[in-house]
Amino acid sequence: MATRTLIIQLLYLLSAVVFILGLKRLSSPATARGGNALASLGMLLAVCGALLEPEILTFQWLIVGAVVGGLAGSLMARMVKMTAMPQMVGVFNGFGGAASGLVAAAEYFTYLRNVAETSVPALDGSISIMAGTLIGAVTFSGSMIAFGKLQGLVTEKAVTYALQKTLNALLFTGILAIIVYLVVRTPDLLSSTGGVAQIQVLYLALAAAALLLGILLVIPIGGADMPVVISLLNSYSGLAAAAAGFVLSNNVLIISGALVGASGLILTNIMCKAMNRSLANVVFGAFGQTTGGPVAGAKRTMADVNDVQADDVAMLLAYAKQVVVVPGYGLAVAQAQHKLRELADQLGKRGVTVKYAIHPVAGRMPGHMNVLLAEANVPYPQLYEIDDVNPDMPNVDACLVVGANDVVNPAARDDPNSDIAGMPIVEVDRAKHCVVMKRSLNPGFAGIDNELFYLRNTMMLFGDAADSITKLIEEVKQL
Amino acid sequence: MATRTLIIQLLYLLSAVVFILGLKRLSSPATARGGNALASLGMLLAVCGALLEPEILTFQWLIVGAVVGGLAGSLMARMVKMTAMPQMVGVFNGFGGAASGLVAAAEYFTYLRNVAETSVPALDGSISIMAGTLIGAVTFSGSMIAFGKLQGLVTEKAVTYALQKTLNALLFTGILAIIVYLVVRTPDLLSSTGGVAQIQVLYLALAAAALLLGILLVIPIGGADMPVVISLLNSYSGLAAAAAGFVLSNNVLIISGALVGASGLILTNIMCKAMNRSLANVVFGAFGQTTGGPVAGAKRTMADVNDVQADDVAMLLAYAKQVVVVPGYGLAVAQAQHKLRELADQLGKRGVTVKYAIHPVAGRMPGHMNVLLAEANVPYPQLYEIDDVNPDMPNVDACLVVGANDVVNPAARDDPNSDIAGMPIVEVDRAKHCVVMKRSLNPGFAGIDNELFYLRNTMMLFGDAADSITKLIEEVKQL
Amino acid sequence: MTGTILVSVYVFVLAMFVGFEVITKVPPTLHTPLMSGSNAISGISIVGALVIAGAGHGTLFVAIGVLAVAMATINVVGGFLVTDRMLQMFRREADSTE
Amino acid sequence: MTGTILVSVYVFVLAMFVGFEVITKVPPTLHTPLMSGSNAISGISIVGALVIAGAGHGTLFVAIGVLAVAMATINVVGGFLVTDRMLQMFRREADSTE
Ligand SMILES: NC(=O)c1ccc[n+]([C@@H]2O[C@H](COP(=O)([O-])OP(=O)(O)OC[C@H]3O[C@@H](n4cnc5c(N)ncnc54)[C@H](OP(=O)(O)O)[C@@H]3O)[C@@H](O)[C@H]2O)c1
Ligand SMILES: NC(=O)c1ccc[n+]([C@@H]2O[C@H](COP(=O)([O-])OP(=O)(O)OC[C@H]3O[C@@H](n4cnc5c(N)ncnc54)[C@H](OP(=O)(O)O)[C@@H]3O)[C@@H](O)[C@H]2O)c1
Repeated sequence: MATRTLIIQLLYLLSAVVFILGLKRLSSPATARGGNALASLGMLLAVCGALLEPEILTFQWLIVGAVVGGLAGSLMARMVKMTAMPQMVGVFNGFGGAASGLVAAAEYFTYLRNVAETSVPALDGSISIMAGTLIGAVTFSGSMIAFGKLQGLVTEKAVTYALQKTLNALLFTGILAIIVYLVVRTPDLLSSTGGVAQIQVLYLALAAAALLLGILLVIPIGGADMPVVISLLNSYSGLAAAAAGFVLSNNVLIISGALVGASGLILTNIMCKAMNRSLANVVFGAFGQTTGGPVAGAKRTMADVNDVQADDVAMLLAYAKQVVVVPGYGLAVAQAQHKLRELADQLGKRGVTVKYAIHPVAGRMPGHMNVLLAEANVPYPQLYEIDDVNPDMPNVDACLVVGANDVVNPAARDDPNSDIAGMPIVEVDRAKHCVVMKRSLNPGFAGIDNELFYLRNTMMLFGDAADSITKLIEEVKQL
Repeated sequence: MATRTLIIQLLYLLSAVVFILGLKRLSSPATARGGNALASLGMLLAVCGALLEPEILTFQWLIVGAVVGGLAGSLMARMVKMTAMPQMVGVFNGFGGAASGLVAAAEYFTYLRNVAETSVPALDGSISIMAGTLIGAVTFSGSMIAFGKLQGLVTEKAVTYALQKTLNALLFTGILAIIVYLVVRTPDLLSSTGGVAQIQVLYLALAAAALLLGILLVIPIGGADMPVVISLLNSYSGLAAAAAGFVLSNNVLIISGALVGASGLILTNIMCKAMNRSLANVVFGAFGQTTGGPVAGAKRTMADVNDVQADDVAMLLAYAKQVVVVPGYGLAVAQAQHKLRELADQLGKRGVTVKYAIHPVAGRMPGHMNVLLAEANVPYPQLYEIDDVNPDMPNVDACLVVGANDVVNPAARDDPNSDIAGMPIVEVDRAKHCVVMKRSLNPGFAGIDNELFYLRNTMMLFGDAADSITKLIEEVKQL
Repeated sequence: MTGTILVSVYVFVLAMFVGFEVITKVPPTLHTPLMSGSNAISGISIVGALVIAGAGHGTLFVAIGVLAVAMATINVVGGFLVTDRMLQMFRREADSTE
Repeated sequence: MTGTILVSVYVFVLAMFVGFEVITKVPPTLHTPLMSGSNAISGISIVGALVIAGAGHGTLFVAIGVLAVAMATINVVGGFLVTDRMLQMFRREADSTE
């Protein structure tokens, strides 16, 4: 084997190893950044390997593509706000899937083109191509819809219509039919006149159908479930890459694809667990198609809530022994993490023990709150998981709910008919006092009303979290 | 590809997967047994795959081999006493290595034989063969010596002589020389007359040299380090299997070989850490070549020890609040684990809290004591690691050292010049009282004297652990 | 062909195991970075894309190739940068506690 | 040939990773069973041995093969049985605490 091929192969092997080592380092915050750097190094190695491939004759075009992509990518990465992280991942995701799909397509056309020289590919060869096309296309269109939903370009509601599942099922069967037909009949078709044309048409039909399927699969899923969908699509994009690897029988593609596939599946799983929903239920449940959702009792109004001002809250907090802060998506929207930390510091100075209770699905991505608070340099030891805080809630003097809603909704615990029934929550209602900061009584992502706001020991501090917290800091300083 | 080959390949793939799943289940005592069963299922699958291989023409011979081996293996497994576990593993190990080596050899001879038809193998092909031969042979002879040492057939002492390392180095270089020569020159030799004969001679020389190397490498290692050596050889036997896999380019061999290689390396590492020695020091340190070892101060005699009877000890234990039992190799020798548990139960009945302190290298294999006590149905929660018991030693009324010696030797902590300096110990000398049960003042495996026996708050209860404990039980019952 | 496919299956299965083992060790704190980081890795298809774009099999293929390269690059570059941006915070955090 | 070797290297490396990840999770309590269990697995070379013993390439090879099969089988059968014997105790233990 030519030394060149050997070098290429070794570069690929090395890059695969580096990817794994990089992911291993992601398991501790201290080493995580290095791990990410390592992973990108792995990517660099793989690219070098690819550039050495003898098939490459002209570089100008791929340079064009790389430059364009590089610029676009870095711009997007710099621009994106932390709150928009899920969409961003969604977009990148879709592009990755598309790329894999295109690779498969190109391979197929190359094969059809120089079918004269090449021998008919073995069954499984073309199977991998079809698989790559299918997964790639679904990942792309699905991710784009997910992006649209999170960005508000497409309705966040779960769009449902009659026979929806039936339609999807039919579409899917159609796709399978085309694949089988193509895989089995290709050899004969090639030898028949106009066969190639027919094949191309069929293949394009396949691609189109796959794109449509992606759209139809994601459209009926409610906005609240998007993060799950995105992480599922993430694992798909990995599988798409792996499929491309099968097509090119290129191990580095297979390995990294599998790694991504695995990580996506695990994360999806974790999210579903945290929401106490099955993946099937997330994907087919058309959860959150109703905006309001069943409200316990008659519709409540502002009149029923105990609406307080910053000074009252400041008083309560300043003289509390133990305060538990429950951050939610609202904190991210208000970008109030730094202020929040400042408030906590103030309270700390006054001898108040401040704990942060981090709900696994608070925010819009797993670990979303951790990222936010880390950004504000909140020391680790102050972050607690639900199970660590819930038990001695009754001894907590005040819970400070900052832009969280669903994750503190007692309905999840009490109302078996609730959309989020069974989802573990931070039981702030069991604390001595509970202060909820949000701008209105509007529901959260799950789109259901929250009993908590109307409880006797709950105080509502309305307004943007950032403003409210600023006020609180002032007030506390006064005392 | 023939469906038959496909089936074989799938069987192999499946078996590899099953091996991994089996090992995963070994990570919890509850699932461990199932894991072992699963692993053996994996082996069965692999064997089925092998039996389907088209090369196999006659079954009678391999049946003979399998039956003989099966009987021998099951007999050995049933006979072996728990104390002899290390040597047993050593023997099995050696056989495994030998088998891999023989496979490589057979492949080489087959190749030489029908060299007429076959093309000259690529460089790396023969490299894998040589590697397989080398590792296999070293594993075999090394394991046998290790077995001999632990069984007392070969002196347990570290046999050292002038220029030892030089000799080994020379031998190793010689082996490498032969390998290189064979790999590079084979093609030409084959075309020259009598070349084949020459090759065979060289190859046999290689094998012989490798066997010798294995012996010379293990001979200079003291008995106390044998378990480490065995686990190292264990990982070698894995690598040997992997090498054979490279030769046959058979993935299941490669995978399972790699798994074993990894596990062996990890265990070796753990043991070395627990003894606070580097692997290099274990392999080349010729540790324990002296029987006595440096004795702190003048040689002490029976006169200096506080030699007590069972009744005194029974009294002490029965009225203690907290007792920490420190089992050691002696417990295994005396097979007193069941009696020990009975004693603990008796004390428990009297309201004494009994904890077992398990030193990582107590006994002769990692986890040796855990196995023993598990055999006696000692409940898990009663087993503690060193770091859990050492801190509040001063509050412990009585430490009961049952056949342990090195792992409770204060020299490891106090005497920087001691052979075992720096090895973590159970600090029984810091307890209010300490009872040591052994048959004499003889040193333990490390072969060094133990200050502990002469301390004021230490009582020596001489005699076989089983007998002493029986007495203790009687006495305690009396009270 | 089938031979290589079979081997590919081995590689895939093993890589899946590695993935599961490694990823399950990642704490919730790092799940978002993990998500975007692994997402960046899925841009590995750039390897295939580059070859196609460079092979110059004619306009159609170059077009497909360039498109693929561009998209994959966005995924890779964007993914790693975003992840780094997130982890930077953690990093600072880690230092400040060290 | 080199191609297959390269693939073998991939498989080997990945398997090594899997091994390290999986084994490091095994608690000290189970190290002895792990040692003898993995030892039994190393008897996998029985696969190669069987083929040689069955190929009937003449006495020499049959002899080598049979010897190899016998030794490998001892390793496998013995290893798994011993491990099971040890784990039986744990098992009983587990039950009694359940
Ligand atoms: N984390 C994940 O991985 C993940 C994945 C999938 C789904 N989800 C879903 O996302 C939701 C997360 O729950 P959550 O409690 O964190 O968030 P949430 O239930 O979506 O509630 C966020 C609340 O923040 C308030 N808010 C928005 N902007 C604000 C601002 N500038 N200042 C103050 N308040 C503001 C909103 O009320 P106002 O409009 O009245 O201000 C809203 O009710 C759950 O339903 C979860 O299932 C999360
Ligand atoms: N566990 C591992 O993985 C491992 C690996 C490598 C090395 N090692 C080494 O093995 C040693 C283990 O330390 P250890 O304290 O457990 O054992 P030890 O230091 O070898 O001492 C065992 C003691 O038990 C006594 N004994 C023997 N038979 C007895 C019987 N029937 N009744 C009562 N006592 C009996 C012996 O004294 P008498 O002869 O006076 O009775 C001996 O001093 C360490 O040196 C360690 O480094 C362990």
